[in-house]
Amino acid sequence: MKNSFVELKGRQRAFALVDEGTGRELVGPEYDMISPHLEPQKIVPESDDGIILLKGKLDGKNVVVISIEGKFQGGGIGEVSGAKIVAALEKTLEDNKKGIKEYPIIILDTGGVRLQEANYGLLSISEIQNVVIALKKYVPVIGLVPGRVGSFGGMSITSAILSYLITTKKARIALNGPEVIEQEAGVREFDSSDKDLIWDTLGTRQRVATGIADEVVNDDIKAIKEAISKAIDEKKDAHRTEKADFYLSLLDHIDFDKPLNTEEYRKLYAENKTEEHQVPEAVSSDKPGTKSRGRLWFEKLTGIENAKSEYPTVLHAEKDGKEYIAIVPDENNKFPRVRHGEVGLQEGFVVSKIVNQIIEEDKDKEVKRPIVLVVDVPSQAYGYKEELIGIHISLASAAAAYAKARQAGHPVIDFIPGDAVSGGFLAHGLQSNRIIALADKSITIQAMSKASAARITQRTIAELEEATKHVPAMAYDIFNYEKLGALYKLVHDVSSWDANDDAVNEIQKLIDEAIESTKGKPTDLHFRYETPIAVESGRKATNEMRKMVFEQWNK
Amino acid sequence: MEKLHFTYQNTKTIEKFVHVGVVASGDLEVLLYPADETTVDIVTGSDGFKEVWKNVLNRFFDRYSLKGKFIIHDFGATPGVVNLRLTQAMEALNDEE
Amino acid sequence: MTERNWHSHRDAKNARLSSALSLLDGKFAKTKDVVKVLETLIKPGDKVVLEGDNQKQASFLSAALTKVDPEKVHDLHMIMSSISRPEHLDIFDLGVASKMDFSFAGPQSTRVSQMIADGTMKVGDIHTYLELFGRLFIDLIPNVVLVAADKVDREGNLYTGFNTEETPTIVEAAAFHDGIVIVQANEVVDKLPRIDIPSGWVDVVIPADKPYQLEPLFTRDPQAITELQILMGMMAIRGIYEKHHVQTLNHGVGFNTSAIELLLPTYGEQLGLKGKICRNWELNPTPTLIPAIESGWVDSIHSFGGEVGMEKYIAARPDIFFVGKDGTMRSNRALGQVAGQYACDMFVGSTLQIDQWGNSSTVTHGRLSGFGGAPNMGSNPTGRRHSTPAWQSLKPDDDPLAKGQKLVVQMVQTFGSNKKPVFVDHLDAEEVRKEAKLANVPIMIYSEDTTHIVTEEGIAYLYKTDSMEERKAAIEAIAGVTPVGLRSDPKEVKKLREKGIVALPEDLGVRRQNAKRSLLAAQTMDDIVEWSHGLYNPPAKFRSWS
Amino acid sequence: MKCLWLFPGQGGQHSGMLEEVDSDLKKQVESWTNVKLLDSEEGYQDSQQIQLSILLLQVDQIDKLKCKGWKPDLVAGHSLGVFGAAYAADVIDKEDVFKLVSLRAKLMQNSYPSGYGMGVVVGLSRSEVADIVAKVHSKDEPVYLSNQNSELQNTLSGKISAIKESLQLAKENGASKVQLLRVPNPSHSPLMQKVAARLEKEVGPIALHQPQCIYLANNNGHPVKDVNDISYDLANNLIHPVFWETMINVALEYQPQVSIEFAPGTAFSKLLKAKTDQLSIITLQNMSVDDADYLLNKWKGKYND
Repeated sequence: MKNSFVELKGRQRAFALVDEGTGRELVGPEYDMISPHLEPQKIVPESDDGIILLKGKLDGKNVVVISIEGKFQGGGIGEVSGAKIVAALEKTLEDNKKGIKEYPIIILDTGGVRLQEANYGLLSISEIQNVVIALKKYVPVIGLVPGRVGSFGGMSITSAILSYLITTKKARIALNGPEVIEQEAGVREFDSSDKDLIWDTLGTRQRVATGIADEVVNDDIKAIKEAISKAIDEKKDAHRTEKADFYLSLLDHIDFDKPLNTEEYRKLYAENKTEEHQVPEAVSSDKPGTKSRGRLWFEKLTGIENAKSEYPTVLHAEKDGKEYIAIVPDENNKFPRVRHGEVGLQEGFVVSKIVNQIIEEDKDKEVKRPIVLVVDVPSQAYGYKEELIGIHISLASAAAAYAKARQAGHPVIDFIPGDAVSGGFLAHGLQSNRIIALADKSITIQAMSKASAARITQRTIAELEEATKHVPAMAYDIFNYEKLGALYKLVHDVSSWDANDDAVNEIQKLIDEAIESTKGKPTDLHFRYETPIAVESGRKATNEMRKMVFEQWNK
Repeated sequence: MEKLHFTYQNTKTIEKFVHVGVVASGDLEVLLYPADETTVDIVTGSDGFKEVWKNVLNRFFDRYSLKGKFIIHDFGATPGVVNLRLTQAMEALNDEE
Repeated sequence: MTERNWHSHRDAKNARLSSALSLLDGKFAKTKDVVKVLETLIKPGDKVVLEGDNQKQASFLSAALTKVDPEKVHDLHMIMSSISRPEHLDIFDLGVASKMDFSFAGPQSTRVSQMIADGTMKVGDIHTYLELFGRLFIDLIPNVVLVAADKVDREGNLYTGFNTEETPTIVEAAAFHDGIVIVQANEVVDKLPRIDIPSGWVDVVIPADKPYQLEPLFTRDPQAITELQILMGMMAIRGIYEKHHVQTLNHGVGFNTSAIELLLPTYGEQLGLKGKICRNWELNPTPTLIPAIESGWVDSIHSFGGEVGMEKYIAARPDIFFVGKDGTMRSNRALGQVAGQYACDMFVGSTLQIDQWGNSSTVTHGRLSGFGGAPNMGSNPTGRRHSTPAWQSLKPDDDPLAKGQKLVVQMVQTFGSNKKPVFVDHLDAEEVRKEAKLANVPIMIYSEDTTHIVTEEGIAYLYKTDSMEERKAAIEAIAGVTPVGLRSDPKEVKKLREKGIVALPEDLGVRRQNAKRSLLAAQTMDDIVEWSHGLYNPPAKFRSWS
Repeated sequence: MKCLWLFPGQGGQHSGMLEEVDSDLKKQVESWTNVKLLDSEEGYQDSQQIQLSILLLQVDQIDKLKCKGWKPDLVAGHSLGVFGAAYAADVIDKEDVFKLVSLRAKLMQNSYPSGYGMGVVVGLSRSEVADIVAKVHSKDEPVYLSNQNSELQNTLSGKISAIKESLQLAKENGASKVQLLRVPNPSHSPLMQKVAARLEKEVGPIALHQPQCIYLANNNGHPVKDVNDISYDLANNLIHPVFWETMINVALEYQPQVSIEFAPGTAFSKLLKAKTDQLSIITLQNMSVDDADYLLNKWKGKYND
């Protein structure tokens, strides 16, 4: 008889993966390290904040198991839970650097960002992704999506970054859940009541056939352990975020105005031939592109008028030894879901091409070229085909490229004159070592639109707005965002739509200062934990959790 | 959400920390620490059930007079599920490590 | 003095059939003529049985009955084991029918309540299945019966196959007392797989426009089984099945019993109970029993009715089920009810309310549902004289003439899904009797018949109690924090535990921490399909998406 | 495909909700009733604005759906929602229904200038609440058990002081939530007798038609098919509780496959979801009529065998 893994709760799952008697839980429930952000919103917390951290052995190998409890708040990642994961992965990295082999295993049963701690969730997830990328140089980072919740949202972007993804057929994997797509793009885009359609599209059979997951195993503890152990032994790596040319070639052959079903897509995927794609710099033109804050500032900062690019939504150019990259709207784009500046399939892959090329070009240079991200992304693209093809891989490719660049020594600097929302921000912005933002009321910075967040968390918009008053991470504005402590600088005398010469000069200066500030500093994302605001309040719970994990790491 | 606090005069000393349950819909977690006084601190997602909680705890402690500090995070469990988790915690006290 | 006409019924029947001759080709009428046929053959005031149980419905005929002219056909006295479809009541709105005798009205219980209250429907009695079937041969002998068959041959022989259920009983009551038998058939064929009802009993056959409605009523998705149900199942297996050596039994429908079925191959196996308990069943073919069957627990199963999706599996397991030479099961509700009441040592069921004395009912305010077969299965047949260990084990040892007793087990959680107490001082049924002016309080299972109650707190062995006071105390001890349970005195509980009248999990050696979903032999419908070697084919609404 | 149409009453109105409404229809309504519909927060402080705007929104959606060939098999309206329901069942003509509701709103507004209203009790059964009301109610302190919104959610109507006392008692007796509602009338209680009598007079001369589908009546939860029963409900539902729970239970016994909840609001869809998984549910608050049409066409194949 089979011994179900899926039926187990998060803690039992973690213990089930390690050899009998070898598991040791770190920062367990007895420490009652609850999220400080839930009770103010009248939500019941959990003593482990939904993350179970275990050190133990699997077939004699040292493993670190991170198990997300899908039953608590849908497995959403908040500040405390995120910090727990990051701290554990950082210690694992440290040990591996020291030559102590330790293999991280992440059990993903998660809706992604915990919407009740929205901006903390985004920060945490970007930090998880950063460490995963660093770790992959030493050991494979194995992901397991057993199912019930499955893997959604920002953690699906993470799943694409992991070395190898094992699933059961009880799981689904996607960036945006069908309900959110229905809310954002209408029921004709994705009917969230159509379970057949959902499972046919997001279920793991389709996912494994189209490169989104690597292996479907039976829902049986033994089978799952064997699969993980084998993946570690064989150092499996799907290199999922290194397939930009493959996907760009695929996208060349798909007509986004026509329907595409799962079967047709499987065939396209199987027959796709990878062609090399080039992404030349943006050039001046006589026709203005679709207006946006991002485009405005990109053009001002690079001096390119009416910037035009082969990929109309992605602009990049080198100016004064700095590489500027922006994702911009294009009202006539052939991908309907990115026409307002959303980060879609093509955008992520194109950005990853640009960034990886810079890394490659500067490979042997002592001083690495700074990369400046002009951030104005209203969200990721919400669409059926986006999910079918796997938009999270695209976003992951961009995020991974930025993280690699930073880890290689490139200063990666955000300049935020526009929106910074959700998966769009994770792909294009959150892997930077310094964030500069304008103190402008027009800026939205969040994990999900109010309408969707209300629908998913089953609250009214009024209740949601009430919550933002108590919890800064729930808010949608840059002023509350500053309270989280992640900003390098909030610029008060420049407004988003007014890029006059003085303003541009000031921003240029700040960017240079920010670049300067990274010199001789670690290439990780710790800056965010160490600003005065972060230490005082913004990341207090993060820092506490980090301390506890570090203390308990070697008992 | 509502926070409730109860104290009891219980007799049976406990030796170790135990934890059962999960804060899932219709479920709860119970944290039980050794302590000299018996206190029960509850955070519950369902308002208006103070009387029911009191009844559940009275009945439980009538049968198992455990002395310790209880912390309960409840996500709308029925009295039956609450009693299940409490009695599971009681059982876990007797488990070998 | 003129001699009495001793065959007036036969004459009347012949007269009716003659007047319908123009509509008939032999026994066969055309689909489109169904309304005319009914208008011709049914007379005002007739007693009419309309086949409708909780699974299979003569839906073509019931729809046709709503279209007859109430000028021609009115004031019918309907006799139905189950009021399931809206048109079963629409005929009362239309004036076609005015009186009803029935057993079960779950799917239409609100409207039934309304119609009784406003006088649209007069109720004869709310019966148990066996009472209703029995009365078809005593004082509710039908003038016309409307039934459903899968297939009919050119002679008018019927094949009812898997879902034979109560068709033979209904037909027999009419066919041998000059009632008219009208059959809707899914299909007319040259040769039947087997004959379930001979053509000689049949008067009129009408091919239906579409197959009769069939509901997978007894299927429970294991995905929805909770830890509390598993705990209760573990207690029942230890504290009742094992303790009383129960070999022959009937399970009511529900998640509690599904949990037990799925615990047999795991928990039951651990206890070494295979072959010792649960061997012979009267039961609808519930998919959740498949793992136990496949693991060798079950010797035989006789069924009241079929269950959608189980056809192929049953055909492949003729050693276990009652299967014709043609390979399909034959069910029979009347014989099943007899077997369930008389031949089984135990009935396990559930309910919505139990009162302080131990009476239980599923009738609540505004919903007059009736009980179907539960009161048959859930009562002690006092004429029984089995020598089985289970029956004997309930025999009091202080009376030389004492006899055994049937185990009637109620399994409930102390609070319902609406967070309202299941244990109450007074059943809603008491009020409902007044509102609906019923002769009897609609109690499903009487206290005196109830031998055990299982809740998440423990088991009350009611059969061991000496007095009503003790019985009440035993119920209070396991009634949780319901108003009834709150009266429980801890000292009294201790005494009852010592006397073995109340058992908590620890008294039974049941570890609550083991009550986990992973203990179920199947956790999803997919798992059941796998256990069945792909022979079970779950209906669409039970598809597990994966 | 059997379809249940649900029409909410007051409560869900919000500024901007009439944006998608056919502008000609809106103009027509304004000229029929002599009320300029503001569709703003300030506007929705006024009972007539609320009632007319909700009805307009519903009638507009009904017209659009019918234009696409959809019609109901069952209609159920809650309080004000009965008018949308009656219109959807082809019982009352457009002009008549707006004029009637306009008058109804005005009468209600003037009936109890202050001191009267409604409250809600969650977590107690109807009979438990009835016991509490019986304890508090008196001639000087009238309070009545009014709407039955769901098994464990019932409202009270009457004098505010008596409602408050009842709510307090309910809380002490285990209600999980009690709340005074922002309703300025003791609706759905005998205290509305005067308004109902006047409405009865007004409904009299209106030419009403036999319903084209089953209509679930507020005043007793019965399924009715006769125009006289509906006429009674339209005029008199204010003096009876709305037996919503019963209406829905009855509606479900007719075994519909699809439900459509008209705007504004989503509460009834949520209640239905909690009750049954055998229903495909459309909530027009969350989607356009075109989207609903897309879903209905998609489901038609599934349900018409």
